[in-house]
Amino acid sequence: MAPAGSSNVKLLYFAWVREAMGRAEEELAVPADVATVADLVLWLKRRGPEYEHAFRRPEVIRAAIDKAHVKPDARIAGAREIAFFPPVTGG
Amino acid sequence: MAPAGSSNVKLLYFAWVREAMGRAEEELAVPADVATVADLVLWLKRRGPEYEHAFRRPEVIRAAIDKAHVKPDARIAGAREIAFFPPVTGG
Amino acid sequence: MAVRVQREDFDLGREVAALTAGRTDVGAIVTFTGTVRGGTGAGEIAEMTLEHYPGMTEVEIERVEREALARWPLAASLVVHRYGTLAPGDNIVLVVTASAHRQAAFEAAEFLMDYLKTRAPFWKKETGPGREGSWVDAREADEAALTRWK
Amino acid sequence: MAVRVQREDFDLGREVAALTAGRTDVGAIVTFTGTVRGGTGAGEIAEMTLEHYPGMTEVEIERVEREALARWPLAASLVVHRYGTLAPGDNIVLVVTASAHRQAAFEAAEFLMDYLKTRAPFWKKETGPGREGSWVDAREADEAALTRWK
Repeated sequence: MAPAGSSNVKLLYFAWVREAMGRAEEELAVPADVATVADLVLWLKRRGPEYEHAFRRPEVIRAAIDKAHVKPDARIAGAREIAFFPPVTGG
Repeated sequence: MAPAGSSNVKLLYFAWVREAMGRAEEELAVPADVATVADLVLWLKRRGPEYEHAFRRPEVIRAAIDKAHVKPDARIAGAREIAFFPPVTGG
Repeated sequence: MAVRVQREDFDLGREVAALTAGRTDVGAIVTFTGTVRGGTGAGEIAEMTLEHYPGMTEVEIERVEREALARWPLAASLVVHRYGTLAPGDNIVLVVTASAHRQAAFEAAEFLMDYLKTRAPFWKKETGPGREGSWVDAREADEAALTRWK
Repeated sequence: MAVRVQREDFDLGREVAALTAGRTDVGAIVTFTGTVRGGTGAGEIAEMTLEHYPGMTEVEIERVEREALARWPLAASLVVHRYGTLAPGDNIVLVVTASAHRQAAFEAAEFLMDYLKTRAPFWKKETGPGREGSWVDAREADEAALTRWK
């Protein structure tokens, strides 16, 4: 159970974001006042050195909420899964 | 041997030009005053009903001299092989 | 760079494999396969016969292929065009272009097809069930497509 | 319309044959195959590893494929994208589009590739002889390519 006023969200990391984090995923209780993807990045950066390292250049990190691309101003309320990754390079 | 003042040219016909002519090729002695492809078409049209039929709409007939596309004003002097055909429809 | 004009069918997978075998400078391979459509209703096609001008066909396609090689950095290219009598669903033409990057491969393949359609001396005659063969008219759209390469 | 994300290789000829078998409404089939380039000099590549976001990958590619079907009259389409560790010359991605006419098939294939490159969640890591793996940077040209479809 998430603490009161927070929600549990599954976070996924890919490519060099994953390498900088040292893990591919985790579940975190995110406070209710963390409203957008940009807010979440700021909140994560304060959690420890691996976060600070992984998110040191937020402008080159992309995000997806529940498997759909989103912009930094996207609201995260209700999100089950939020992914962070570099610009894609497939194809 | 071509008569004096004329040259032997191999003429080739394709697609509906060939069908209208009733033959795929022939060798003709073309008088020296037949200078261009357009002149040749006019000269051919006077040779008989199959020519008149095949060349009744010269604007939709294309020509090649020695296996290269040419315009109606192309000069035919020195040509070994002249082909007449409809606009191409391959590919 | 290769051109083949042939009566026999071609095998897409085998042609591409042969063209790119052992090549590690290629990052993008585009193929175009043209096939005989069956048509519908009064336009139904039983068979299609492709006539061509032996000798000129190869020369014209080679000319177009050289032009493509001059315009785009191609690692390899291939054009195979069939003639003879074909049935709906049969292959007519194959164009393969290989390059380091996709844009060159795509553009060169389109260029080759646009020029093949308007320069290679082939003529199609279609026969339907219960109707005589008729020569396919050239499409104005094919001639118009050339303007983008000027 | 089909999407597959897989570790295994694909066979170009077999995929196209399966997609177009028995179809007589198809006159034009375009394929794009993306392969691993070997690089040269200091950029020489020993292997390339493709990471992806399982679940999102399929959803994103299907979204792009639906968009292509809404824009062009396609008779059939297929996207296959590999993940895992690949060597120079190996296949990465296959796009196949089939239509009655060539312009739709070409444009839809280019559209699919442009969007795959910028939307499908794949990341490439290259390893060279004697150097550590490095993540491939996104190309600005890929993002710029999208503007033509707006």
